[in-house]
Amino acid sequence: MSEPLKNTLLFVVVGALIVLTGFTQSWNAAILIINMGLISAIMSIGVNLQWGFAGLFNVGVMGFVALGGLAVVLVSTPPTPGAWSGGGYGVILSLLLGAATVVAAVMVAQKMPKGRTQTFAIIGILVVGFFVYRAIFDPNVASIEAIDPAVAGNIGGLNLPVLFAWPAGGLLAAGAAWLIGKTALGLRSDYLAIATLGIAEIIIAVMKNEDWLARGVKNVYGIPRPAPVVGYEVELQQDPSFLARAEWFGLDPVTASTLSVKLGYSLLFLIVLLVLLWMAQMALKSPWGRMMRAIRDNEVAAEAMGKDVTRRHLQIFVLGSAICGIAGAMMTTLDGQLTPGTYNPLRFTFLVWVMVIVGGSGNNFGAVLGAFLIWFLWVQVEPMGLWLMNLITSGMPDGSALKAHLIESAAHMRLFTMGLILLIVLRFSPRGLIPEK
Amino acid sequence: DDVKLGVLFGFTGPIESLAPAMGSGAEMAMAEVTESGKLLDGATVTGSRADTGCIDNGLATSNGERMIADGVSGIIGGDCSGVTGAILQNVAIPNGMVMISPSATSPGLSTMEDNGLFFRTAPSDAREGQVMADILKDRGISSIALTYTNNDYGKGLADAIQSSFEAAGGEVTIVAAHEDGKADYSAEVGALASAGGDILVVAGYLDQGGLGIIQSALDSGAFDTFGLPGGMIGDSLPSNVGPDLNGSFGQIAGSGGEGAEKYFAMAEAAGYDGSSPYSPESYDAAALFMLAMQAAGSTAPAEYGAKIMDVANAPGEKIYPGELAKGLELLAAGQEIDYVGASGVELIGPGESAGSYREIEVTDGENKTVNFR
Amino acid sequence: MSDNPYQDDHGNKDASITNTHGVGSMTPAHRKSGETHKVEGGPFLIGDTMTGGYGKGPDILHDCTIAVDKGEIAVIVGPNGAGKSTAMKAVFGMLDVRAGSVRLDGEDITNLSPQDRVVRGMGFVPQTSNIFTSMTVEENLEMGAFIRRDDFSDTMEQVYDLFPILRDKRNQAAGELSGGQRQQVAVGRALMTQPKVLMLDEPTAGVSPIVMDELFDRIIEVSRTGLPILMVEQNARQALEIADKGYVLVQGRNAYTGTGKELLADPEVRKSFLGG
Amino acid sequence: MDFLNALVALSNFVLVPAIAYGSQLALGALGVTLIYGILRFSNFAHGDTMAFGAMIAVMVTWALQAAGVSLGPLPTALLALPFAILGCIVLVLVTDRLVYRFYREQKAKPVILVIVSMGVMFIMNGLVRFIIGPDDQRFSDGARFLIKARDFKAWSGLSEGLAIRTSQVITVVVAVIAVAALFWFLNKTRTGKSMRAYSDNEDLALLSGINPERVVMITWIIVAALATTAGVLYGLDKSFKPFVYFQLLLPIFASAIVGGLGNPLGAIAGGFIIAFSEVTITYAWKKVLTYLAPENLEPSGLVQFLSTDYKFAVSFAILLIVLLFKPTGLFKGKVI
Amino acid sequence: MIVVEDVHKHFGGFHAVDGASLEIQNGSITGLIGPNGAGKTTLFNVIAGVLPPTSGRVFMDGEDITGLPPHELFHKGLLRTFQIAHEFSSMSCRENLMMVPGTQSGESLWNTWFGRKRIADEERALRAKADEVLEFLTIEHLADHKAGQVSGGQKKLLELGRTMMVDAKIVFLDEVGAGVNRTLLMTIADTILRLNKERGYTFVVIEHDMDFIGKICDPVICMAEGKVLAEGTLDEIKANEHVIEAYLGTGLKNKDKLEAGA
Ligand SMILES: Nc1ncnc2c1ncn2[C@@H]1O[C@H](COP(=O)(O)OP(=O)(O)OP(=O)(O)O)[C@@H](O)[C@H]1O
Ligand SMILES: Nc1ncnc2c1ncn2[C@@H]1O[C@H](COP(=O)(O)OP(=O)(O)OP(=O)(O)O)[C@@H](O)[C@H]1O
Ligand SMILES: [Mg+2]
Ligand SMILES: [Mg+2]
Repeated sequence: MSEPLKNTLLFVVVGALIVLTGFTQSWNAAILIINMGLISAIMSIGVNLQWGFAGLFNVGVMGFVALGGLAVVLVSTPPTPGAWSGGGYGVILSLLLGAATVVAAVMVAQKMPKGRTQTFAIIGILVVGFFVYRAIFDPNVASIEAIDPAVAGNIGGLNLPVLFAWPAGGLLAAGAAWLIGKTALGLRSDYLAIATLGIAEIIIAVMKNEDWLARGVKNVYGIPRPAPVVGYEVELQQDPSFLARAEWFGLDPVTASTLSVKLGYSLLFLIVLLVLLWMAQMALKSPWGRMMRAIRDNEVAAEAMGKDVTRRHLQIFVLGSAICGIAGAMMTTLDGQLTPGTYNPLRFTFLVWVMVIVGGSGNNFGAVLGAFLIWFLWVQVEPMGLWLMNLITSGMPDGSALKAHLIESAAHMRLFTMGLILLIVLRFSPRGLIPEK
Repeated sequence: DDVKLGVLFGFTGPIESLAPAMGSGAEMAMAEVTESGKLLDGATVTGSRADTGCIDNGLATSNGERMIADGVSGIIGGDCSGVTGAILQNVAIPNGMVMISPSATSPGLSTMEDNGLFFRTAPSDAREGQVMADILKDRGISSIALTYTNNDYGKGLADAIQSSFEAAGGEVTIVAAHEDGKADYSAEVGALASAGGDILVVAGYLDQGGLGIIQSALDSGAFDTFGLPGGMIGDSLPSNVGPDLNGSFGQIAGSGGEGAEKYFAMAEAAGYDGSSPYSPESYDAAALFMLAMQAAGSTAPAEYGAKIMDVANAPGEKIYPGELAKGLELLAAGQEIDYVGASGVELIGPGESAGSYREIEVTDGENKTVNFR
Repeated sequence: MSDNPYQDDHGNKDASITNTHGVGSMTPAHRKSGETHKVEGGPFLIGDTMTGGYGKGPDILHDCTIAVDKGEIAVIVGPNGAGKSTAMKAVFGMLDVRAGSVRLDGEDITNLSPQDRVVRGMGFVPQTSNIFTSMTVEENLEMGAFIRRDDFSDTMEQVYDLFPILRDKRNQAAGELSGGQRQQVAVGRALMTQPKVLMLDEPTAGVSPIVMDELFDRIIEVSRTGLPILMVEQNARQALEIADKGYVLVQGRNAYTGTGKELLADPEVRKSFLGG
Repeated sequence: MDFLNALVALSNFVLVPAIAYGSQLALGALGVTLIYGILRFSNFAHGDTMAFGAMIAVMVTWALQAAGVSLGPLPTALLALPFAILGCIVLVLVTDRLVYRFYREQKAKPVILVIVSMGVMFIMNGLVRFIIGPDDQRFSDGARFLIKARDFKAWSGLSEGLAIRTSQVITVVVAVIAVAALFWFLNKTRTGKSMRAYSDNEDLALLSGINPERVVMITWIIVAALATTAGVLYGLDKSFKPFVYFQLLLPIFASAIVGGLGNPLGAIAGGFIIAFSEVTITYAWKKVLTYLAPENLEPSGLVQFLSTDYKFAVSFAILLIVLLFKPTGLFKGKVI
Repeated sequence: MIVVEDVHKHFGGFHAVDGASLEIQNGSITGLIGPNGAGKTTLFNVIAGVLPPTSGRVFMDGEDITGLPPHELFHKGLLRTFQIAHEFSSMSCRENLMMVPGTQSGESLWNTWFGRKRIADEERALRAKADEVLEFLTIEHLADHKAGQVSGGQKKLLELGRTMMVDAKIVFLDEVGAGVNRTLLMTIADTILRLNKERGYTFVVIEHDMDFIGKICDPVICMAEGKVLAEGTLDEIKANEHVIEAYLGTGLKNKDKLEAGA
């Protein structure tokens, strides 16, 4: 079978699985899988850019996705009345001071001659800076968090349309990635993986504990939707023109409204995916892509041939992370809420990795395919597992402990299956379902 | 005919250890009704389980959609407040589906625009904070150290306890979060001990970080007595910690011992731990659905949704666990009922439960109810 | 991207997840030893009309024969990529010999695993990374004697007598030694098994003339103890000068065979392989 | 007297817990570091291997308890430990046979093995929950304390208590024994040296007659033993809960890397550094300073550098600082 | 002209380069020899920007280039090849050459999306140039082969070819000879001479092979223990007692004995 035919066939199979869901379960369920699949595909493209094209092992995807979510709150929610005057500026000031302290310490480390004076200078700057920072930061934060803590207690956002939050999420993630990359990629031996693993946890810790920022673990509910493309079901169900159209399609108002909202999201997500896919493909097939391949093949030689390897690695790390940030912002928009407690590495880092590896690292289309397939399974393995367990246990007497245990454990089949699929693909098609050319 | 109810809990993820007993609770209520044959001309009720992952919005909404597709008439869930919000906004409201959460206690959910579709059998944190402050005052405690599990439940509850207690003139020496499922709590306990206080109030979960904190605090002699909010009340705590816990006290939602004790006995007979957190609330959530359906004479959410408040609150005859058949009969006869259930259900306003509280003290290694509030 | 999909690491260099230090590249043709049988006559060690290649890849050796007899030094020369190292690996059992055979001391050992060949008395010093850099000189020698269960302190003394500098540096990490000293450790390690035949792959690559001479001197001394030596050399002229037997390999085939002197005298060989 | 009180308070809340926690991390990090040094990849499934080993220990302990076997003041789990280690060895060897060996034969790049270990992590994650369920399980018995805080107060007359748990002592003792045995094994025995040789240079090890598969097998056996021991000790000290072991992975990795990946000594040092930094930097020094400071100068605040919410951040900040100044970790160079 | 001024490079307490000073004239082919561990490669790495020196300076045409990273030196016309060929193995030989020039507009991401016309023009020119170089090296038939799959010697030629894609001023060759067959080595020597004559490249060559050095190098610098031991024409060096003692030696001691024994 020729390459393109095989690849098309793979996409058709995954598409068919989703369509089957539509017929056997509901179209709402199917389109929801598509929507999350689209978001996952964007995340996979980001990770694929880093791993597939530059060999950067980012196990902190979760952190960048979460930052994207944070951006949504900071951009699209209304500002909390009184928060800015009541401490917002103070917080910003203290953060700037904190940053200045670090910059000063780094400058001293670079500029001053090495020796004991330098060490004392650095420690001195850091200690003084830390206490000044805390002295301004703490009271201001306390006053922001005191504003109506049950429903607010944060500085709120800019009240802009939520679509602006998507690029903003990318920027926020890119900024964080730049900082991480600057530190970790600059290390003599590369320690990116463990740095990202840790920093992702730190990002989540900050989002959970800094209530002034986005309410921390108290969550932000009711994030606006990207109107007018995506409306509100309840409003649609009362809109006569919509009802008329629904009738024309032969759908009942509830189904029609839920479908229309989901399709609205699908449309937006698809546009983003296509744009990013196009950009990734174009970059890849250009001299830029050739240079990246050269760096991947042999860093030392590429460096000697005038390519600034560290800068290029930083560039691609920032880009990939930004894409994850965009996906994170889109996901938070789809959820309609920011819940920092939901970010967990198994789901947001390792699962995305499974998507990339299963799909085919180094191939953007592979990453997209992997994302859809794995997301489909992530959602559907559980009912399949339950069905399987029911089948296995059908012969057992009711009330037997084993039967109860097996049925109860069906949910854990999901993790198991993901691992199994990863291993099987790695074993028999080590470059993924759609390998790099 | 068959009525399907969705059971949407986090069977995997951080509270995976609580979810099974919650699921069993809900399903026990369904089995009870099915056996009675009294619901709407002898309808059978079956539960359809699905996972929220507790913290996976994407999975939770997908599974929510699947349930709708399955044709459920109501959803018992979600469990963690985060996913509950996501399911509510993205699945329940758009589809006009009624949801009763047994465990999402975040005040944020109360203010959400829910079109009258969202209820919960667990009381919101604000109320519990007040109750706890009262108990602390009555016991003559003047200063507390406070630690909470770092999620919306813990945080909200800690805020409520702190503000109520300080309003009543008490001192909170430190408020420190702890993460559930972490490796080690020495650092937290060290900080709490250093700050000091008459007792340590642990707004956490009894088989999660909360247990770790108490164990570690007792071991190091940092605190002898603990304040135990609802998430910490359960048989496993005294049995796991041992006699050192004697003298600690707290409260848990629940009217009188009667309903709860009955429920625990029923659960024990059915072979699971009814005292596991939110298991009683789950039973009640399922029961409310079926009673409201009976009252409305319909399984359509739009119709029975309005009846939920009616069956849950006075006036009417009080209904306890195991008496669902009686409740159904009364409703069929057109009479009013006041469902009390295992957790002392009382719904106030949109999506909130008022609930009364049992004051608990640990004596001789057992949770003893010493008072009702 | 390599052709083996399992070796495609996308240029990953992340030291926090992968340790690339000392990764091996050799794959034994037989993990478990197969049959051996007696064969009459022939040289002490011979790779006879060997044909084979790496993994499932194409044949690299084509009817290639190399042999060495007791008390001899046999030298293999040839252009880069001719298959010299490959031939050595084939003799040592690191390569699937698809046709032909390997015989040692009157026994067909084609189906033996490399470990068992060590036990039968073959010592091999590979071309690169031929010492344990993080271990001391003495530990390196001990590892050479890994298969021996008897007391090997005598042999160690012999090695120290042969390479006196190593005795001084016995407790130093081998990685800290100079290039020439490292090669001595490498040869010493191979001698520790008390091999019946010693195989060296380019022992003098990249060493200075003075060290090269020193190494050749040592090799000659070792050979005087009666130990047959089979070696690959790029410094072909010097090597052929001390060789009893010479093989010129080209593209996996025997191009010329003769005594060292014959090959040195052959104008064709001189022109094509010895740089005039 | 105040000085003694300060000292006891510090020991009770910082030193003793940090030493115990540090030993647990060190044992975990040793396993990670051995795999890294010899099999050349970071094993993401290590946390779940620990969970698996501990799970078997829990089940055997239950069986022993049910049979009425006990060790007196010591926890029965110690008796179960050898069985658990055996079970865990079987698991890792089967995994190696079914999964990893294939990639070794293909001469796969180490990073492929890292990805493979992710798959194994998912599978073990599911497996453990499938078998024992996700719940918290208690299995410790015997005497809980060596010294109780109250007894100590009564004995010493100080106002601060010092508590030392049996499990803490056992943890430290077992860790010391395990580490000493491992060092002796690696540096003095023939097999141990062959493992170091393999780690140093696979090809040359092969040429010296060392059987690579045997080295790999022994490595897995040691790793399984270490992982089970760490898992059981951790479970005895706290409680057994599958989810927690996955969470332990991060501090374990941090420990191994701070010390210098691949270096056993580093793993131990790293474990203690991470444990101590987590506990001390987020410790509220108020109590200690109150004892030490003169009458009127007692601190008003908590004197806490960072709130405990960020203790994770502390271990990672330390990790990054160490890497910035010593890119290969504290004990660089010698691997294994 | 490269001037190395009193360069030291210490690894911990070990002084790998210990006060080396030397000059490399434009247009020359300078040989760098010395015993193993003399610090040749280390000095070379210091000049090429791979390692920062502990102290000392390096100048190129009067400009201080000490500690500049390799990619910046590349843009100044300082190129290097590697002892073990560092080809880009998954790319074709032509691509190996095409990737070299440093000021390609197609290497900016922005242009890959919005400057596609310009890239296409540049690529055409690059391709022509690469083919020309391949022809010069007599490996034009390998243009579309993956570089990872050509022979070792051809890889070395490809390395040399990369230096021809841009206007290199000075090229550093690290042990081109080690493990390279004699005949091929002489071909490489010829190519080096041609590049030196036809294009005016300056070469610095580390090598242990005296024939090779003799064929192309003038002058020759001998290093020992991190310092420059001697400097001059090859004949001068060969006659230098210190060099003989430290490096060249006096030939095999056992040779006659072997022959006598045989
Ligand atoms: N591990 C391997 N897998 C596949 N092919 C290989 C491997 N090692 C070498 N080859 C190929 O086998 C051929 C012969 O290589 P070999 O190393 O035997 O050459 P050689 O004569 O020793 O050359 P040199 O003088 O450069 O050492 C070459 O084409 C090489 O590319
Ligand atoms: N990164 C390093 N760390 C420690 N020591 C080093 C390092 N690099 C080189 N050395 C030491 O510095 C000395 C000089 O090494 P260098 O590679 O420069 O020698 P060389 O003259 O190129 O020798 P050869 O001819 O063998 O290549 C050697 O003793 C070497 O062990
Ligand atoms: Mg070779
Ligand atoms: Mg060198």
